[in-house]
Amino acid sequence: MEGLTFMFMGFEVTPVVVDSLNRIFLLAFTLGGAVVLAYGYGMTRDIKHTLISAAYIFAAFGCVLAGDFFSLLVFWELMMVTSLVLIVYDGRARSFEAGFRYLLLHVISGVSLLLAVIIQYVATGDMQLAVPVAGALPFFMVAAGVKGAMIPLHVWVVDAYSSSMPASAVVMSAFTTKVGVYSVARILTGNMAIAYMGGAMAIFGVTMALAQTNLRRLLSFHIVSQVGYMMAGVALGSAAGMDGGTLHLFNNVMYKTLLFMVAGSVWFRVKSENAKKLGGLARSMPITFACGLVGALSISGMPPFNGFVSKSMLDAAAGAYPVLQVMLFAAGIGTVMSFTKFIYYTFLHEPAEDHSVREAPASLWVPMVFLAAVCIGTGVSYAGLASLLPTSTVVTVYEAGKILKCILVVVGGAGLFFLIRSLIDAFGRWAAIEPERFISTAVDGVVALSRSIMERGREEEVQVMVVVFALIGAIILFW
Amino acid sequence: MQAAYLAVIYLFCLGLYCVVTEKNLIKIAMGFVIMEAGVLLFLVCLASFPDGVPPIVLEGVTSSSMVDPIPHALSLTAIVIGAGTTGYMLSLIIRLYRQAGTVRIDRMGRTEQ
Amino acid sequence: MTLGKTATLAFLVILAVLLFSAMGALPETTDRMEAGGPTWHILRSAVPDTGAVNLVTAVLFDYRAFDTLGEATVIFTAVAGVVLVFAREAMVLSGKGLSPLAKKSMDILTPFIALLGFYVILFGHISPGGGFQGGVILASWAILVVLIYGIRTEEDVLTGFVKMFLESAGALLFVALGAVALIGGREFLSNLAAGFSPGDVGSVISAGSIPLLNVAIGLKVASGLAMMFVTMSKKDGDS
Amino acid sequence: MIETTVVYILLALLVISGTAAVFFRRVINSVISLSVFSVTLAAVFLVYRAPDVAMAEAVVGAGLMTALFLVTISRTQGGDH
Amino acid sequence: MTHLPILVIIVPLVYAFLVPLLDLVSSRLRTSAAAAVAVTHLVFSIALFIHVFQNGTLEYQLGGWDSEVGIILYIDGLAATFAVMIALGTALVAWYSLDFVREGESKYFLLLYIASAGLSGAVLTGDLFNLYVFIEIIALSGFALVAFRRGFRALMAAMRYMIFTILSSMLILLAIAFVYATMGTLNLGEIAASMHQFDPTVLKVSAGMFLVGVALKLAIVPLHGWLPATYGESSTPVGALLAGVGHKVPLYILIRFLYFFEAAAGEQRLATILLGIGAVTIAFGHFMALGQPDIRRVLGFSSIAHTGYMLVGLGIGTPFALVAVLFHAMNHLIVKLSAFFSVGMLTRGDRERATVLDLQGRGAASPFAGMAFLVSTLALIGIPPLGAFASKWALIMAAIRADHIGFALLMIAGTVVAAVYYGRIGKTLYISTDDLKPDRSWTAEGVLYGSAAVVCAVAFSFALFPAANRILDELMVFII
Repeated sequence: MEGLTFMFMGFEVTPVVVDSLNRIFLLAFTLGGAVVLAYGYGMTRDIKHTLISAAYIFAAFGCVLAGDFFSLLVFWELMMVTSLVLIVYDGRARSFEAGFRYLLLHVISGVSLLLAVIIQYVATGDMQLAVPVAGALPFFMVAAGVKGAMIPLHVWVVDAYSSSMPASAVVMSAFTTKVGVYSVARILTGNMAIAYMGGAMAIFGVTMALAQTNLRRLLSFHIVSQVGYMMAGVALGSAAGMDGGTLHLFNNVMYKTLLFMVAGSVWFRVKSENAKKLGGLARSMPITFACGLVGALSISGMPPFNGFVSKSMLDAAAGAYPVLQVMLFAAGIGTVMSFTKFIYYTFLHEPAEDHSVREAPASLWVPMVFLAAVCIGTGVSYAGLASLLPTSTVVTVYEAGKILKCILVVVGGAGLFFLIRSLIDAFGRWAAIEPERFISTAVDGVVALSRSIMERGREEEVQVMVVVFALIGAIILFW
Repeated sequence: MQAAYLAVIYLFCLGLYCVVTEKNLIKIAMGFVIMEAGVLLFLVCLASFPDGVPPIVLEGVTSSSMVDPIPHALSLTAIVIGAGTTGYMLSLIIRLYRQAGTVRIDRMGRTEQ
Repeated sequence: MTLGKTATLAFLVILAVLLFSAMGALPETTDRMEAGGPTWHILRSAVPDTGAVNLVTAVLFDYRAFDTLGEATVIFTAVAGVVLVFAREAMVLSGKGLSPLAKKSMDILTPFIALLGFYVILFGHISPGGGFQGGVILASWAILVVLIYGIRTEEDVLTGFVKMFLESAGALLFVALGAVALIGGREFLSNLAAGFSPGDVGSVISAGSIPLLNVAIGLKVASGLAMMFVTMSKKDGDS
Repeated sequence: MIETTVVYILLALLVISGTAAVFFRRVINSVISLSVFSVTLAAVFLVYRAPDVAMAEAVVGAGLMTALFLVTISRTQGGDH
Repeated sequence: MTHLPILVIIVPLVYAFLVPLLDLVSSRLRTSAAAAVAVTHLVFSIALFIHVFQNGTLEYQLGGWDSEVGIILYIDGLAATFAVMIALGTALVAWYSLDFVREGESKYFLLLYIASAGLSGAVLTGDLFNLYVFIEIIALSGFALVAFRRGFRALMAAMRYMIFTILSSMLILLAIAFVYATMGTLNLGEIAASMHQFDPTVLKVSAGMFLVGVALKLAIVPLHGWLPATYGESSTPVGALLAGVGHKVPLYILIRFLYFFEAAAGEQRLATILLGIGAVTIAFGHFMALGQPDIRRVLGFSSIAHTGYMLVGLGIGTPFALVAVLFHAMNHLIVKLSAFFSVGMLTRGDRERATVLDLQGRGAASPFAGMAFLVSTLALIGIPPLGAFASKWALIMAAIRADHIGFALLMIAGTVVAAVYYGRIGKTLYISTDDLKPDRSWTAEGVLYGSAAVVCAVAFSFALFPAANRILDELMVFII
């Protein structure tokens, strides 16, 4: 790959490369980045927060632009640090707990990427982004798995995005996991294991999302599910899959950011994220409601919104693998159901307590409306966008069959939701566990163990006696 | 192999034993002194040989009959260093006694908690 | 006999055996000395090299004078450490001391001790002894004064300030003598090569800078050790 | 061969006094036998043709060290507890 | 002929001798002189480094006596590198100490500079017994500095430190006696040249004693008993000096005497030994660091772990691994200094013990110190582009090149554990507590900002300075 190149630490580094694969990512990140920065500033009115967000987005760009493993690694870590700062920005104990777990998982990701890169470098002798050697493959998968929220490493997504302040969640929701997808598309493509993992993530995500009442937890689980779609696509490695996955990523950045913004705006006015406590906001916050509706329909793959296009492409790409196809289809239904829940509880059904709130301020709804417009626009005419895709194959998705199928899915899903609502609530009460707590518990256990050992070994006598033993030991060792 | 080497080994091990097993800091200091004495004896012994003469040039003394002066110099330096170290250690012991009321390191450990 | 002691004993026996076998394998002293190396050279040409008759002093203050500087530094550090450890305490000096008889005998003893100390220092290069031994003898004078007269008298005779000054002065004198060579473009601590006169071998004024270095070390060691002892033996209020 | 006998006697004395210094119950006794130890060591050095070392060991071990140990003991109420 | 080598040792020494006299004049003069001397020391060391780098290995014959009879200072690339590291470290510590020293504590600088002279001497000398003398100088000044704070716990720590260190000195002295009894010379070069003379028994015994003596000073598990208390209880600059600078001299001795141990154990066996104890040291250090309540103790245990990294590097034994070890030693020096300094700033000097809970919310209260601490911890974890990342990268690459994938994994795991305990500390530092107001009570912060800033800058520069590796490579050419 050609690009800006210079020598660093003994080998040549290519921090900037633009090619057919990452241009669509760049477009998505540019649009999404601009919008979330505006929204985040509008929400916090805190330039420092905006600057850190900018640094974080810069790091995300770096990861996507990186032309070799070393710069990928550097930006990977930089993104970890900046996003960590974003998570703990508000300094609440809850954010710090989440941030600590985030740090733990992402340090694992970072170091395994480090190890993988070094193995790759020692094996191949250069830093070019290439198919990993056998020794490096598992570490690459761990690294990409944490960033890409593969099960069971997805814990941090829900944890961090629901615990941190809404502005940070909005900023981060668009990038970290997408970088994971990018690394898969760039390095691990053509790996069926990851493809099926993607399908599993899609189903698992929506299932868990159905159970959530906290809006941001619901959306976070949907990140897992959506990333599953993309993983499935890009991991297939076929031209159609690559295109579908990347296009879905672009669309997802649009509508998922939009939905997070909706949740953020609701929180901004109502100061509550609990779906059960909200309700009836459609009247008081019409614009937010409209944007939420657009987002929900897009993510549900309702024509003519953009989600429909990419989902249809993915559906076509998965055609060769019926199991995967079924997985994605089922996930689609789940998506519809959970977003019916989202929209219904937030905006439509009778409020538990009445919220006499005004519409979100312009600084918040302008970005939302913009994104909503993008969702519709790229849905109606996607040809221009499709020409930017890696293999830029323009498939026609507006066929009667596909349209009908998707509409059926949406309507059916919505109906199904209202049919089995009580069942879902029961499931929600059952599935309200927070797995991330286990991480903290485990860490505390290890720390306690270490501390107890420290309390033991205090006696000088033992320590000095060790010297004599070591003396003999050393001489024996030499013998 | 000179007879004194046995004494060297004994003294070194004796001092080490004292340092390891004693709880009384003053005794530990003594253990160090004894260990060092062992090493000094070793140095002086490996300098000397039967019917050698002290390394001082007088008339009628051939250079080949004099014992090795270098280990003497080394042991002199070692003595000085040992004196300084032991003196400092003893002063530290006095200070510790002032605060803990004991010179036994195990009891001090308890005071520390 | 606790388990720890038994285990230590057992391991020490092993260590003793190992040391024994090692010492048994050492070469004969005479062989080592004949094999060349520093000893061989020193035994033959120390007197023309350094002008010192006492080869130990020659080694200590000329061939390996740098070690001696380090040794002086160690004493300096130890004294500083002791003073630091005992700093900031309410000092109540005990003035009593021993019986008049002891004091009388001490008065008689004093000049002899001083004489012995200075003799050992000054004749270090032509007879056994040297700056260090003489310094300790001088320090023992201070110790005796403390024991017999009590600290207050000792402090009157030789205040801590004087001792501290003498110590620093001795150390600096040593370094200065070493640095003289630098001016002549010779290496640090050079003796005859740096133009110190060898004098006539065997007399007091000979062996170039060695007697001076002896004096420096003597000053430093005497004042330093005296300071250490006095500081340690000061009684304080609470105990 | 009178000399070797002297050496053996001195070494024996050295070992005994050292052992005593370690195993005496009361620290004061240990200090006394330690000074004996130093004097003996100086004598041994003398026998081994090391007058300088012997002199240093005598003034330091028997003189200075003993004095410092005694001071320490007097400052720690016997140094036994 | 240049006098730089001896000047590097003598300049701080003379200052130390002068301190009592300077104090009579004025404490201000003493302090300013301290700064001047620190700078001079650093300049001389760098000049020496450049001289060696250009003209190759340098021998300085003290007293004009050649290596045959006298003591020589032997400065090759390794020694020059370590000399610069030591001068830099002590200069930063001295800078930090300028305001830390209060009235009537004139002895502090005396001891600090004696320590610095001893450290420089220990790496520059080419004579075995002279090395022992310098080790003793370092040890004694170390005891006095640890006891400097004069609290009971500090005195206890000093005593513990003392017992272990004197033991190691005794062992080293006996080993030296053995070497002289065999060789009849004390010159390192000649000893290295005529290793074959050694009777195997003598060699094994003396090498074993020497190794244990060095391992005690290097706090290799299980001989680490003195380290946590010493780092935890001594005052901040002293802890920084011991952890950052003092820690490097035994490492240097270990590297310098590798041939000695190789001759004793055989190359293969020695590699196994080093790798084994290195692995144990890494695991133990990181694991124990988890449970420490006191930040300085955490840093102490992390030093133990990093010693393990370096041991593994030495065990791998390829030239590249040796480069990596040197590089890691440099970064460790800088990073440890910055970590200790920032902890000192967070605890406002020495007024209180640095338990993690004492520091709750302190990071927000004194932002600069918090940032400095975070930067140094990130460096210790090994986040690019901080210096320690580069050296960790090099170490892991050395391990993988030598097919020691297991050790690479161990280092990686250690990194994760480090992230855990530093993460916990950072969490406590920044968790918002309402009662804590921004706090400027401690006057010295200006100086500390400066020193910590320098440290951070250097920490960065090590990674960002592309020539670092090249220089080290060229160094290795005449180190080996």
